[in-house]
Formats: sequence, C-alpha cells, structure tokens
Amino acid sequence: MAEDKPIRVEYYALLRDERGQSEDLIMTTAASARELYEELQARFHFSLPWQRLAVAVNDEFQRWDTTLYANDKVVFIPPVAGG
Amino acid sequence: MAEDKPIRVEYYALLRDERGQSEDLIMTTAASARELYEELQARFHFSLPWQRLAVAVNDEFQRWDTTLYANDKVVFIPPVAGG
Amino acid sequence: MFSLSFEPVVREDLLDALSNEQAGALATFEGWVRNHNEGRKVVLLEYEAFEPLARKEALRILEEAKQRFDIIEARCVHRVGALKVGELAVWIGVTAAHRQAAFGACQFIIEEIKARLPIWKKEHYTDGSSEWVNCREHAHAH
Amino acid sequence: MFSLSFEPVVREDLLDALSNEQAGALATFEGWVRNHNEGRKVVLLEYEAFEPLARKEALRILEEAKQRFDIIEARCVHRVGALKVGELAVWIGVTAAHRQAAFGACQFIIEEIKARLPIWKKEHYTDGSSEWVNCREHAHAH
Repeated sequence: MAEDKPIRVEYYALLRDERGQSEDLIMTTAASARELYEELQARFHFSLPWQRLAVAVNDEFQRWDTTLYANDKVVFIPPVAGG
Repeated sequence: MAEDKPIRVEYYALLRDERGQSEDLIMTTAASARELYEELQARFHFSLPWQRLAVAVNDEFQRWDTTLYANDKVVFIPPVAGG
Repeated sequence: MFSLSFEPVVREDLLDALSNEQAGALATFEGWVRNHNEGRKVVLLEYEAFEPLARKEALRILEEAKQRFDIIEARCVHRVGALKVGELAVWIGVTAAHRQAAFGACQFIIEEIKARLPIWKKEHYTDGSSEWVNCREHAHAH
Repeated sequence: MFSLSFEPVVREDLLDALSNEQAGALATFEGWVRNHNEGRKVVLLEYEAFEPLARKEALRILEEAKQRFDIIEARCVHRVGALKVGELAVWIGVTAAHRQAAFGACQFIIEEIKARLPIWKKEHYTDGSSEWVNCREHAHAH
C-alpha cells in the first residue's frame, strides 16, 4: 500500500466557494492528480467531475495521470472565463 | 457644335501640384467628364491617364461618361492613399 | 508584456509603451463588463486569477503570437478583483508594420487568453444571486 | 461618426463617446506614420482630403459596417495636414456585444477607408524629395 505524503492544495473560484477555504495541507495516498481530485471531491462534495477541470502541479499545467510527490502544490482549475 | 459652358474644376494632391493652382473656372465644350479631363490633360500635361483616376461631379462620385452641365463642379481624383 | 492589475487600466501608458517608429499599425481589443449576460442583468463582476500560472501562460500566448504573425510588439493587461458594468476587463494591443498582422495577432491573443488563462469570473445579478461563469454543473463552456 | 481633423487625435474623448453598457467588446485600429516606406526614409507626411466627398463616403462606409456586422457603434477620425513620424494618421473604434463583430467591422472599415476615401498622402524623404503615394506614372496602387 502507498505511503501517505503531504500535498498542498489551493482552491480558486467555484472550488474555493465549495470548499469554504482557499487551501488544504493534506496527507494522501493518491498516486495521481486524478486520484487526488476524486478523493477530495468525495470528501468536500465538489460539483464538477474531473473531466470538466484542468490541473496544475507546482504552477504548471499537467496531465491528470501525472504522479504526485510529497510536498507538491496542486491546483484544480475549473472552467475558465477570462477575457 | 456643342456650346461652351462654364465648369469649375478643383485640383487636389498630384493634380494641384501639376496644375500649379487649386482651381480653374473654364469654358469648355466637353460633353463628359472624360472629355474634360483629356482636354485639361493636353493643356496642363497631367501625368496620369484618366484610367488611373476617378471623378466627382458636384461632390459625388460619377462615371467618366457622365454628362457635364453648365456650372458643374468637377474634381478629378488621383489614386487615393488614405488610412 | 503581460500583467494582472487590481487597478483600472490606463490606456495611454500602455499605448506609449507600444510606440515605435517602425510600426504602421496598432490593433487593440478591449473586453468590457456588459450589463447583461444570457438574459440576466449583471451589476458587478469579480475576476480571480491563479496568478503564477496565468502570468506564465499569458507570456507563452504573446510569444506564440510573435511566432505566428509578423508583429513588432504585443501587450496585454487583465483586470482582477471587483469590476462594475462598463469597466475594462482586458486590454490587448499589438503593433506591426502592416495592419493584417496586427489584426490577426490581436484576435489570436484574445481567443487564446479566453481559452487558456486560469482566470475566473463571478457574475453578480440584480436579483442578488451570483454565479461562476461556465461552471454550472451541466453547462458547457461557450 | 466620422471627422477629418487638423489636430492630433485625443483617444480618450473618442473612447468615452463609444462607452456603452451593452457593449462587451471594443476593437480599435490606428494607422501610424512609419519612418520608412518601400525602402525610403520618411521624415514627414502630408495628408490632403477632398473634404465634402471624403466625409460623405466615410459615413457611407460606417453605415455599411453597421449593416454587415452586429455592432453597436463605429467611429473614425482621419488626420489631415502635416504629420511627423510616429503620429496617428487614422483612428477607428468599433463596439459590439461580442468580439467577432467588433473585429470584423473594424477591419472592414479600414479596408474601405483606404480604398474609397478621396484622401492623398505626400511623403517627404530624408533626401529632400517628396512624392504623392500611389501616383507614380507607371506604378500601381498597393
């Protein structure tokens, strides 16, 4: 079984509203960004499925299957609306 | 033979430079704008053939075969370069 | 040059910075806060950005514009924070020797900005409700 | 709204006049005096207009833009007189609910302005010579 590792998650926009705060420092066994989102979605009842989001790890866009390492900073990106 | 009629001609840009003044009040038998231009071109040695110009009569674009009447104001329009 | 600004955009400063004797054309685009969207009356917008990534991605977009179009310079400012109806939300300016490149790059930049920057917009309506645009559970992005 | 101006263009006045709570997009185009043209160094330009017809034709162009594109307003100012390198020669601004119409109309207007307005441009070069652009005896318009 995978070991727990610390991951910092920042929340923006809809996700911040749904989480009720802008950051979590969590211990997780999630191997990928997608697993982490599904874990958090179950816990905090995020309304959007991962397919509607993008993900950034350490301030750079990454694929959903990207491996997470201890102390990574993860940001889930809801549908954007700039401009 | 057609009678002489008075026509006011205004010159702009290249044509003003070539004519050396900005206006003529002339008596002419020219029936059309094209005939008038050819008459003036022969007299003042305008460098451009009528095919390179447009013509306005009484401040409105007209075809080259448009009939001229006494007291019309005619402007020959060299290739434009606005914008 | 790209920046996220909490303050209103001062156009003259941006235009002065683009001034260039080789340039024959400037195309600009401004996005303004409209008083309505999809039939609802808007009173206020909030823009929020994931700042480090928004900046990086915007600079990549401006660089791509320079690769694709024969332009001299491109600048963009995006507002963040609370904006009232009529306020300028995004400003893009592109200079080029000739107009076609300036227009093409300007359009390219706004399309990419809208599609790629991690920036979100919450609309506040006259009835007191509010909503993150494009984030409805069963909606699709426009 | 179209005007021929002997004075430098004040952008903020034009933009303020276009301000509209229905508008989500503003596209502008500016033509600037470049320091070179076809390999020759330019020091000064003179713009001259056949004013009554230039005004009428410009208003027709703006009206056509409103027919063809879903825009709110379009304005244009063209300079006349002597202009130095770097000066703004023409300004076009178009507002619309959405950006595609604003861009489309802005491009349409500058193309038509360049093709149709009875306005001429004399370039003065660093060697002291000068020339009416597009009027060489055996040249073609670009």
